Amino acid sequence: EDDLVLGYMMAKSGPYVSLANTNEIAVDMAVEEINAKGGINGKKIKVVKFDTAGDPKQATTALRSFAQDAGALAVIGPFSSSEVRTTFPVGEREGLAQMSMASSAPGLTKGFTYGFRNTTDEGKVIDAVLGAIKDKKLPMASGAAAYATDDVVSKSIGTKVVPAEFEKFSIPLKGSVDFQLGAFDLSPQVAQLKQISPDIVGLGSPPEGAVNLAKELKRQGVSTRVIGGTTIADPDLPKRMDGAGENLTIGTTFFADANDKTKAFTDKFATRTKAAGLRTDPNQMDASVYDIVYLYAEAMKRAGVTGDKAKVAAERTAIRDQLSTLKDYPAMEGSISFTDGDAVKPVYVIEVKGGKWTLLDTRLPN
Amino acid sequence: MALLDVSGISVSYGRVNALKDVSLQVKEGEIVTVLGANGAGKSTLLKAILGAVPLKSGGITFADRDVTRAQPHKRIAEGLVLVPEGRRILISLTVEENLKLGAHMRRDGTAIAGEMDAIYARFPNLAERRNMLASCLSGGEQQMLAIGRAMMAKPRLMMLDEPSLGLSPLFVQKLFELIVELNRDGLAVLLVEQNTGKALSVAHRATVLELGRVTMAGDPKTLADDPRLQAAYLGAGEATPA
Amino acid sequence: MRGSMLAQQIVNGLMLGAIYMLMAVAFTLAIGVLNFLNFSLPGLFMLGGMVAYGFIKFGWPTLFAFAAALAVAALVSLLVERFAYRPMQGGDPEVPLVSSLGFLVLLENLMLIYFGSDQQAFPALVPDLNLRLGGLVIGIAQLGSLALSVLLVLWLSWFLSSTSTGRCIRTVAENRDTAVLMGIDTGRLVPMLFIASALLAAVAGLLFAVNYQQVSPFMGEGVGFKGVAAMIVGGMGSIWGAVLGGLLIGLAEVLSISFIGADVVNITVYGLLLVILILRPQGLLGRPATREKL
Amino acid sequence: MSGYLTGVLVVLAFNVMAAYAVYLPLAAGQLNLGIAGFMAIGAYASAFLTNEYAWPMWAAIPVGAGLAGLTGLLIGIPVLRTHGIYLAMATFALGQVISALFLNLEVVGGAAGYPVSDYVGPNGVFLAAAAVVVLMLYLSRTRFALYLTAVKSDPTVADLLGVSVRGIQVAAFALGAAVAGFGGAFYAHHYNFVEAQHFNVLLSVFTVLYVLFGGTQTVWGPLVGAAFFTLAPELLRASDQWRYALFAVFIIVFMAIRPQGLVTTSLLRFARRKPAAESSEAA
Amino acid sequence: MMTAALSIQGLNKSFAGVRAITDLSFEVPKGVTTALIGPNGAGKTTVFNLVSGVYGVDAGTITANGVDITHMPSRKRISTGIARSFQNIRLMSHLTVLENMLVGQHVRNTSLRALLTPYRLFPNHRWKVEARAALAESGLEEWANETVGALPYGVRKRIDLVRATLAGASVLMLDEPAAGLNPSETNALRDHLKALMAKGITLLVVEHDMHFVDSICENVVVLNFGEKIAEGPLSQVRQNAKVREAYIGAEEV
Ligand SMILES: Nc1ncnc2c1ncn2[C@@H]1O[C@H](COP(=O)(O)OP(=O)(O)OP(=O)(O)O)[C@@H](O)[C@H]1O
Ligand SMILES: Nc1ncnc2c1ncn2[C@@H]1O[C@H](COP(=O)(O)OP(=O)(O)OP(=O)(O)O)[C@@H](O)[C@H]1O
Ligand SMILES: CC(C)C[C@H](N)C(=O)O
Ligand SMILES: [Mg+2]
Ligand SMILES: [Mg+2]
Repeated sequence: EDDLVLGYMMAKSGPYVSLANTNEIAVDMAVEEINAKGGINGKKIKVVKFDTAGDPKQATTALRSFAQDAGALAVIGPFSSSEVRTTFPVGEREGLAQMSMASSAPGLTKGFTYGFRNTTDEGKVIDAVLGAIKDKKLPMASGAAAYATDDVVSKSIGTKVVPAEFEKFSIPLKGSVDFQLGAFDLSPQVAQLKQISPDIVGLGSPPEGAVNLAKELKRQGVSTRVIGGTTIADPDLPKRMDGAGENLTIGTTFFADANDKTKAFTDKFATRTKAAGLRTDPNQMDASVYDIVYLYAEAMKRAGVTGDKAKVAAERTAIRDQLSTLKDYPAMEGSISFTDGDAVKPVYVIEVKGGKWTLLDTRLPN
Repeated sequence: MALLDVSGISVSYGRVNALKDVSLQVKEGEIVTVLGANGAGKSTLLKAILGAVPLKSGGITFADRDVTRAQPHKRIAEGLVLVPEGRRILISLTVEENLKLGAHMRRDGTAIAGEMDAIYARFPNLAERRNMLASCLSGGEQQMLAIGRAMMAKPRLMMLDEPSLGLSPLFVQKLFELIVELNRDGLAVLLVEQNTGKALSVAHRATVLELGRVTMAGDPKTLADDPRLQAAYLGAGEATPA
Repeated sequence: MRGSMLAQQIVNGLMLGAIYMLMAVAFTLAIGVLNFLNFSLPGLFMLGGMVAYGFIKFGWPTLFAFAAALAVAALVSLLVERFAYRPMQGGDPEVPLVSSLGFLVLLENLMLIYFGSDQQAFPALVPDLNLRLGGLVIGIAQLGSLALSVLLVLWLSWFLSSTSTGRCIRTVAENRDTAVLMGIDTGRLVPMLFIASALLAAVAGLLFAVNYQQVSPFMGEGVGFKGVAAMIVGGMGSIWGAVLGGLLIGLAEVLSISFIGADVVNITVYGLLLVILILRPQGLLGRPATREKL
Repeated sequence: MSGYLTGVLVVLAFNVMAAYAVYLPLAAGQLNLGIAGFMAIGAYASAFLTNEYAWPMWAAIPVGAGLAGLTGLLIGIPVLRTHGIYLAMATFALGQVISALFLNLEVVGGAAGYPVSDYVGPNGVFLAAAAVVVLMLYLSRTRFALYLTAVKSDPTVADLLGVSVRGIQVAAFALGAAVAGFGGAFYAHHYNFVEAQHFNVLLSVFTVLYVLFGGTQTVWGPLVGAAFFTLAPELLRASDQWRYALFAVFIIVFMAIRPQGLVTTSLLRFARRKPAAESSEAA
Repeated sequence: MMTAALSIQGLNKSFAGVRAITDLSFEVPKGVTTALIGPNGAGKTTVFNLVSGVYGVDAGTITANGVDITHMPSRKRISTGIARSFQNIRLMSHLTVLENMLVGQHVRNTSLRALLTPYRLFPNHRWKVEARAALAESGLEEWANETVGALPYGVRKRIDLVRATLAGASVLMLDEPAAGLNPSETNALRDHLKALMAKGITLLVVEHDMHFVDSICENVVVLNFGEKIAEGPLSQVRQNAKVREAYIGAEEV
């Protein structure tokens, strides 16, 4: 009789809508697939949804409501790093697991036993990108960093990850420029980059910054290879750069054309989103959130949860315990394991060629 | 036909009925004075004639035209002008700009400069301060400016709301001489005054307002002797709180 | 830093300043004349860019799309006048701010619903819109906006100080009730002003879209706030102050980015504003408030 | 109480504290558009003390509030020389500068934000908000509140009557800053995380928005405004992406009909006259 | 010798180069109701503004009740016992009439404790009782709880006066108190001022209504173009040719 309740924090309004508004379809897809195959331990999965608008305060409200009102066994989300920072402490106190689909700031899960992320640390992603460039023998004699200063993830990429990785690959870091998240005019930064003229620019920024930087580089006639992590893994990015940004190289945890599984997901996703009048190419968060449902399903199966309201606290903990030891689960994105709450999974290094994303290399963990 | 014909107008501010069924006429070339205690509704009457407060009922014609529903700027374009209570000069404009503002409806641009000089000649205080901000003027100087500004509009009917307020005795005399002179040149005047004696002495006709109602009207000479006029001032002619 | 780069940075700063300057003039019209801190202006700026983008995407010829964007902004501004400004007369001066901000939120959210929160690529009008002088790269659109802004400003300051309509506008600015008693048709004049400031903001938005080839529902906020800062730095109500302020803010921003880093932009730009306000509360070209006469 | 309701009420409590921080100077005619900066000071300072020096919360929170108030006092003295819109912009700039400083202050995490170890539960937050409301109710009954309005109404005459206009203004500003810091300190310890980006312009501006919406004529306005702004979007949850657009339309229409805000002196007087035709001056 | 209530010596003031007050000296002895008269723009209000500190003086000294207030901040001057009313009525329009009175009492009531006493909780707090009594004396009690915004001119004028008296000052400067009042109101005002005089309050009055001046003032100072042109009892000053020419005109006496 009891359903297995999962809470789901959506970011359907607020700053992340365009990245997050298709996530719900991916979640529904996964849940329907699992339920159609008989559910978990004979029980159906039921998802309770809450729109947080990307706001940390609303996210804690959501979590409280999942924990205290909905009797959720685990929680999908929250979306962004800021939300994670406020909901993970609440989840820890409530004894309720959460798994974020987009937050990629370094070290967010540290100190939390109920906090998980199905995302890859940007350090590992950039490492994979540079590895691929080296393997392909592309020019990498000198480098510079460019990053948004007022965003957690971007700034740590620009100030920590990129310098460390450049050093590891013995690329001299010849300078760095920064900009504000909302900056539209990157001409002063590009004027500086023009003087440095590096082979590689390590970029820490959301997609908007990447687009603006690419356009300004083109305007001022600077040619260099911009590299980045999952923060700019937007399937529409080449289109949005409108002719600029050739050679932009990034790492992502999802690439639609990677294998049959991903292609099948992409096709099914496209039919559903088309019907809803939304973007048809799944992005990395769509893929991640789809797999989160499967990861929870696996953990619930292994923990033998029943959805019995009387046992909810124990079952929540059991799910957490199963997740933290999960190894090599064959998910759609690839094989997923958890270390310290963060997912370890393949990174696809992709490059803009002729205004399209093309696969440069696939890097498996280790 | 009268130049201004106010027939049975009523005005209220929320629950306060400021004017009740007030009628009044001003003929071409006439000086009409409106007397009444504080709060009787005199200022309200003038504003209603100008169209700055909405009527609850009644009608107004000016220069043979029904202006009951016309906007203030339309009425002013027809030749109506008000020297408002408390002068209302524009303190962020210079003296000269205030005067020019008075003429903003007029199309006969060339005549304006000459008239401005005439006004400066009449009010030398203003001439000396023509490029100063009007905020610097003394109370009386501001009153002069307000009258000068109204003259710049070249009106057919000038309404003055307590123009002698704050003026020196000498200047009050000059003011009334000015009113008579302008009237002689054909200007009709509707004058609200606390200075009852002076007002009655220049007016052709007078109307007394009490608590928003016309209680007396007629020839100023007879009114001046009417014991009821005294009563209107010495009695409890005040509004009570709503 | 090499000289050529400094020159480039100064050019960059002036170009950025031109956008702020137009916004600052739009704000100055609203505040200096109507005493209304019109927070819908950043929204109208955004409309200028977004609506043009929408119509271009719809297949309209560019110029039609531009005209349509300006018309939409003007119409919306009339709504702002009707609902945010007119009913508030005589109340506390802060109140219209609320409703105008309401308009900003409304416009942003309507665009958000229609276009999504992403920044969209505004099509380039001509393949390469840049002058290249030696090592310097100068955007033609930016140069144009600088020139256009200066012309607009020249005309506006003449208009306000020397025409009868300008005087009437200043009368309304000082006291709307008195303006009515003076026979000024406020019902016509005030909406005209709203249209004028809306057009300035929307033109700024269009120029922004053309210059930076991007639009988004939130593009007005950053520029809008800097525009207000520029207006204040220059001196509120002073049109030349808005010009000076816009250019100063643009330069301060670009130079602090290139000499120190983007993380200090807000500190330098708003710090500059704060320091100026403390040292010279009326702004650089503003008139000091005189102690009122009793 | 359901978890959902708790979450919403906690947000309400923070909004109420912010609202009164804006209200105090506004009652004296000063628009403070930088309230978020003072909240940030309270939040970071108290978090720093509990995190790095292991201060107990009950000591760190008042110190955070005090520091915000002190900043308000020191900055208020020069900034309050400006008036009207200039003052609004000066406080706006101040808010921007403060939050930019924290964004770059690496000892408190810089852009990465600052996790806070100690936790204060919902009841603590409710208590804090209640304390602020009680303080405001008390103040509204004193001459201090009377002078706030007098200074707003006519500073020149208030000065000539012997009222220290600057003193009152600075006190209102600094007290408002302290209240903001107090709220901020609780914020840090309730959500266990502070980031400078949260204390942005929009927070300041929206707070002003709901204070004006509630009405500044009486001490109840900010409370009602904060409640409305917190609860209405929750009620509109069903309308999905339209919720903020609908909300904005509502604000515009409402303010057009009732520019004085929701709660006004005459409204209270009216309400009071009904039960007892008593003195109507207290409001 | 008794110190004067107000003493002005060698006062000078110009605005942007225009002289408004030139070498003005006069005294208001205690208990001697004095009028300051002169044509429009002569500088009467400016004298008030200089005494109350709205403007700083260019030269000269101002002494109130023996205290040199020339350079005292405007806020502090009222505590030397000198209060004023305003030519253009200045009431705090957001406050009720009673609250305006309470602000008027401030100078007698400046302690922190007074500031933070929740007087509103006590319907019969002594300051409120006093203010109500003062309003009642001028027949204003019915307006006590109205906001002053749209009250009739005559009422506002009286409120302004009562507020000035509540500061408990020994010298009151009144700027055109009878302007805009009708004859009956002017009579009431006269009675009110006489009552104040009986309490030992010294009045300095600017007024254009000569009958009114005649009925209460013992001494008259006449200004023209910022200079004193005559001083003495009104009956005497009236005969002065300069005064007649500049100010009174061929007035029917
Ligand atoms: N804007 C307003 N709102 C509410 N009541 C008003 C308003 N203006 C005037 N009143 C009221 O209307 C009545 C008439 O006022 P009005 O100003 O017309 O009187 P008046 O005869 O001009 O008086 P005074 O001699 O004092 O100038 C008064 O009771 C006044 O309080
Ligand atoms: N703040 C100021 N700036 C410039 N000039 C001023 C200022 N205040 C007063 N004046 C000038 O000083 C002169 C005296 O003004 P004041 O107001 O004292 O006159 P007054 O004697 O009170 O006249 P009235 O009887 O008309 O009120 C006037 O010419 C006025 O223009
Ligand atoms: C959607 C992204 C901007 C989210 C970001 N990666 C974060 O950690 O918050
Ligand atoms: Mg009147
Ligand atoms: Mg005077």
